[in-house]
Amino acid sequence: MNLHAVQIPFHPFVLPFTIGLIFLVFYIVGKWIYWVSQFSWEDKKKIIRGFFSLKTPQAIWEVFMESLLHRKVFRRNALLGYMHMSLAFGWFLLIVFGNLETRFFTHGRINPPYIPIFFEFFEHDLTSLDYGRFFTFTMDLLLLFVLSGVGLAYFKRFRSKPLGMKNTTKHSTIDRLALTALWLIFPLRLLAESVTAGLYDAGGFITNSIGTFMMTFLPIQHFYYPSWWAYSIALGAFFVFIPFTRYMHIPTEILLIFLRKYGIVEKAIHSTYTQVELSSCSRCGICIDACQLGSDLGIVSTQSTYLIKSIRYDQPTEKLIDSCMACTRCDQLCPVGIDIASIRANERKMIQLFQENSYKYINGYEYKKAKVAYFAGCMGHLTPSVYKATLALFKKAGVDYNFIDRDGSICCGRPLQLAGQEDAAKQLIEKNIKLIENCGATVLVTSCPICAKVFTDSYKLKIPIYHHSQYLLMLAKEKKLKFEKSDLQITYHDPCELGRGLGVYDEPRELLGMAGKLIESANSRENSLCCGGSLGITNISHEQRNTIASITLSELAADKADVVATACPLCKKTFKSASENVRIADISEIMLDAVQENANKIQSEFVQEKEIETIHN
Amino acid sequence: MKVEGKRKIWSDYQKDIAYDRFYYVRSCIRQTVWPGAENIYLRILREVLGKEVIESEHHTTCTGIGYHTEVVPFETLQTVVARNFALMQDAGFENYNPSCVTSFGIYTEILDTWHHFPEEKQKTRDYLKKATGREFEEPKNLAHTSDVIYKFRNEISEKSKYTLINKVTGEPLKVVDHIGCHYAKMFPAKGVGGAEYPHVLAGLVEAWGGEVIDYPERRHCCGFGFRQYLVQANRGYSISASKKKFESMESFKPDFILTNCPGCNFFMDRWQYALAEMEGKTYDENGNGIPVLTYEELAGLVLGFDPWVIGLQMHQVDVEPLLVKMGIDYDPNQKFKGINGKDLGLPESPNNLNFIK
Amino acid sequence: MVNFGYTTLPTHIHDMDKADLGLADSISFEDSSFNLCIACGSCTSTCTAGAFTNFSFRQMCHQIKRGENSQAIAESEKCMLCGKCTLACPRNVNTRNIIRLVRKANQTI
Amino acid sequence: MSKTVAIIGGGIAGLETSIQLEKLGYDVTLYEKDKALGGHAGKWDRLFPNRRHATEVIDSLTSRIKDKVQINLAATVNQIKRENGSFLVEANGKSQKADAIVLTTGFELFPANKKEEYGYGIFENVITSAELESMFSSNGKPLMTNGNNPAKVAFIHCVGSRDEKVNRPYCSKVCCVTAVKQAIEVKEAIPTSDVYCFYMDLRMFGPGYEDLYKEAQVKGVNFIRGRLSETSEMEGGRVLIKAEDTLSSKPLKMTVDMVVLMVGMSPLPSTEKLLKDLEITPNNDGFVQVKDYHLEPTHTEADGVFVAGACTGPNNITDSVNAAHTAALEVHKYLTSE
Repeated sequence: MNLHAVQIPFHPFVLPFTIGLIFLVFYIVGKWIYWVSQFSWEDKKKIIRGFFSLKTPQAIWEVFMESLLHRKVFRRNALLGYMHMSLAFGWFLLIVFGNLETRFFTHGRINPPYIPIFFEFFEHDLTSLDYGRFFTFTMDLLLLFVLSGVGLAYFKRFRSKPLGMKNTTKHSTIDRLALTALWLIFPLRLLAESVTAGLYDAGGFITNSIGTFMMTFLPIQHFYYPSWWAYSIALGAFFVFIPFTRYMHIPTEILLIFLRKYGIVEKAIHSTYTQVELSSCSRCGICIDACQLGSDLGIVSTQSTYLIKSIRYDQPTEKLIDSCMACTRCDQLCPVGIDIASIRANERKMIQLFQENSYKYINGYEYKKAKVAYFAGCMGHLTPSVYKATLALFKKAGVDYNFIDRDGSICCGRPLQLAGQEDAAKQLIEKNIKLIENCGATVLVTSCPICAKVFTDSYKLKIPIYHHSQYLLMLAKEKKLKFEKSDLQITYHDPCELGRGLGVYDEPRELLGMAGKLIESANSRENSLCCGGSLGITNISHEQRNTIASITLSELAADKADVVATACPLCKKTFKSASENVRIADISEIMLDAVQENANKIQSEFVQEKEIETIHN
Repeated sequence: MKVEGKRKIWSDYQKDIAYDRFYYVRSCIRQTVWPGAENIYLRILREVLGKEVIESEHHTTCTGIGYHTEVVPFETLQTVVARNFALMQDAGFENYNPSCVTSFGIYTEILDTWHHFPEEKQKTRDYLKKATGREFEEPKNLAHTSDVIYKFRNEISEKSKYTLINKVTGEPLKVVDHIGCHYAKMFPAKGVGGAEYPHVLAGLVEAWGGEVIDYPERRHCCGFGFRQYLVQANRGYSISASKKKFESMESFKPDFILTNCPGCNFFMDRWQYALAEMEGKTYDENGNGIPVLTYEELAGLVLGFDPWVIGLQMHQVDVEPLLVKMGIDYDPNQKFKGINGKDLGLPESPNNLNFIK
Repeated sequence: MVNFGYTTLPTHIHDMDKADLGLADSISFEDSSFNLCIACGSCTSTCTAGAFTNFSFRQMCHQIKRGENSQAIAESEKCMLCGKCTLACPRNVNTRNIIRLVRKANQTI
Repeated sequence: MSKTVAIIGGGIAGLETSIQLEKLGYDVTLYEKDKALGGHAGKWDRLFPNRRHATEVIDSLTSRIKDKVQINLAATVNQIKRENGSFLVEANGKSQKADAIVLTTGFELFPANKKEEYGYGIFENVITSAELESMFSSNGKPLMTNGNNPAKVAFIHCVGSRDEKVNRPYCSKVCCVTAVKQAIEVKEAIPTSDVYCFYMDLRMFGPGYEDLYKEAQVKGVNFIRGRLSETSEMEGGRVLIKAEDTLSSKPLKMTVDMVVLMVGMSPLPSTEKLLKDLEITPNNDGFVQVKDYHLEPTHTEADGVFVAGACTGPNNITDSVNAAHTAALEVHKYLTSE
């Protein structure tokens, strides 16, 4: 072949690839234009403003780090990260180098896309050219890199554990077909190039040696055209499959990264952004392992990836929507950064079960007047030891407080929100705002993270809102409370609503550090496990909740802590119901035991329990 | 249904019923509402069975309704009853035979009181003596008129002209019985067959070829209940009680209701009319209502007496459909003619209950 | 219809032959903990809504079991789904789920 | 040489078994972890249904024990080993041989603080039925922490019984009648007091129990059908309690001076260890599994190990005494058949 010829070479076998590529490019460009056009005016302005700012290069960097290198997956498991990286980044490099190589050998000519892809077909022997050995070596090395990833992917199908995954996603037929096409691409490329290299004694260190070796016992001249055809067909087929399969995530994720950088977020109902997110899910299955319903209860068909898939293609079932504890662990771990929690919450809003005026009966009720308002909440009334200890500490610190819902409160609305009952929740929120505003407080403290979450996110109160762990820490820092540190070994359990929900991780730890020695469990902070008592789910039984609680507790207490500290009445009740042997105490109870000058000692339940045990032994 | 179980109970509750020489005492309600029934009872005893039966024009009410509505004191009641006993003694009879179930209950109650509290009897003797100068003795035998019919049910059967068999289908007629509360509920031993499974009417139906239907609300009160009925505002309670019975028997499609208490007969009959007018509902399929018969009327029909002589035209629920089923020959034109053939005039026609002119 | 100055009384009886137990059956199929109630009343006494109204979860369940569905559904609306009752129940009845099932029944009616 | 039987636990069942085995001519070693014999009954003031003093029963039992019974007080049995067809019982570091074992370890009272919302250990005047008994023993009447007579007392049935939230799904059987007995006693000790029983079902299964219930009604004890859901402390240490009055279908709240929690019977944790040694699995409720509930109620799965009393599940004194007789006889049959 004359590389300097003006006429561009052609062979019919390139057609499947070329057609597939043209289809894909048109589809993606069309889809992107459609999506962007569908955004609200507000969001469009954000996109335009963001485009001409530093956010664009930042987004490009993120695309490189996440879409190509898969940094987040690496963090989860090195082998899994390598698998993703070798496939994505390796393929990317193959394309880049292929193009460079072609441009180099055609002296800068602009070639149709099939030329760099099938360059070895059109130019059999590069080794004789200048730098030919360098290019063939590099291309073979890159191919090996990709193939190692493909090999790992094969392996993962059979044994996923070494790659850090207990469960893998169950895929649909079309996904399996696309996967097969993808898995065939690189082995077929290897075959085609090796056959060519064997026949012409060309190619790099791998293709040449495989080709030469095959020649010794195979009539490889008959494989020549079929292998290139097969390679082209595999590529073309894969491209055509992309829009209809999970592999749509490859192009969409790039768009998603840009949109996210420009500040676009999930709305109160599904939006175009949701569409982009749905298509960005690669169904990698990391959310499946993150989910305790799967790991603890063996429910492995309702995780976020399945919900996303179901929303993308059809109507999700009630079971699919409802089966989630709303702990948001998967949210934290999603390598694509999809706002799964909001998508599920919006999905739950589709059925409003309560009427406009469901709670009109709440009328003329008042909370007590207070400067520092303490709010126990519904659950808090079932754990008197928590509010008693908290209030005892307030008293010691000289806080001018009042227990505003001592005679009972109305629900904060969060449980309804978690069940998707937004309209009903709004009614309660409005009523509660008035009740709280009427008590004239300057600070609102609650010991229930569920209440704290909704107070912070939805109440728009003009006064600061604290969880009692935060407020007690402030009192300690102001030297109003002094604690005596003992050698009590404490593990702290992050309640979902307080930790991932409100980002309060440090204050409870700092506070507990004043009372004893803090031991971190294997899953803490963002990765902390749910206690199982979640109000986000209704369709599991008490026994199932107990199972989750026992597993979470056993992990928490695995380091032989003396006590498991929690900061949520619901967590406390759930743990206590699940286990009789592990000591569970609210942070306030532990702090009360550690408080100095505790002359008028009000015994917390925690102390009681110890004493009772001594009597019984 | 375990019939042997019922027979066992029936055999436990067999009462002594006089054979002859009855001193008949009228019922306030029956003589007012169903005068033909009283008449036919006396005729059956005298003409068909050849019994000696007399009555006194001097006897009075037992004052049972007044007593049960707490208008008449117990002492007065006892004295009035004692006077009626004295009249029987004057006539030289010993077998007291009241036609009213309320009265039967009153007499039974008083005799039982005197048995347990002889001082009450003595007191009553004094009162009666003081008031009327009369002396009295307790009757030797106290039997309700339905008891008497029960006793002679087989004789009646032998002399009968008709049976309780549907002439068209050949099937036995389905009969629901209703026993007056005061017949045996207060003193089960004084009723034939006791209070739970009374046999006094069931025995007649069986003997004359019919089939007794054991419907769930069989023991339920007809709704008379004295105080509930007498005050208009309370009548809702009364009619609701009857309604409950009708609803309970409806699905069995009974051919007629058989009663032994004049009050019950009245309410079972009239409330069907009232319910039809108030709610548009009848408890048979054709809008006729379910005919309600007393035991004397039924005995009269079986023996071949003319329905209009028995006084069946006094019923609110027309009995003609039943007469057809039994194959009784009757003259529709005679329905509203008096004994002497004089036209009595047509009653007002109800809106919802079928009325056969 | 004629007015005689009195009326028949409404029946005050659970007629289980005529009762519509469809809702009860469907709830116990979806969540069998519905059947475990021992009528202790813990749920009602701890109920946040119960402090303001006559709402009684126990009674609501009982009404459904007797086929008084419309009353039960109307009652269920008062629930705030706060979940206190779930913690109080000695028989582990999945109370919040049952409320949701009852509310869903309301949607389909 | 006469044979030796080790009896673990010196409560009603342990004492009665000792007496019977001694009469049958055996040497008996009785282990009691407390400093006194009598078990829970020994700490009780008076017994249902006839309200005789518990000491009468305990004294009668202890007086019938003769010198062939070696009594070890404050002796916690740590281990039981099998050795050549007999047993080695180790208590307080000392091992003794036994040819047969009778487990009469009894129960523990349900730790009421596990039912946190009832406020035991948190609120001053929330006490258990056992604490009320000791108040009767020492003062002859209940007293609030401030020394006053309670004017209003609420008895809460089924605390740690029939409650899956605390893993005690079973009925403890004796608390109903105990509550009724104590309610009468409170009424008698403080005639002006108002006494309320919060129950779910009243299970009056024994002779004289229903009479006791009726007596309580006659004496003006109030019965409310509903289970306590939560408590709060009010001024002066009074306690606000909430329940549903299920018979009128309304929530009910009431401020009382004293709440008495009728704690149920729970399996004793230290028994579990012994069961492991003897390779006996506990039953679903955590008590000792007997070999045949109907026909061999004092046998266990393990050869030579017998059982009597409340370690097999909630029992009253009569049950325990009956079981003790049976167990003694079964031990005798076992030891003579060898």
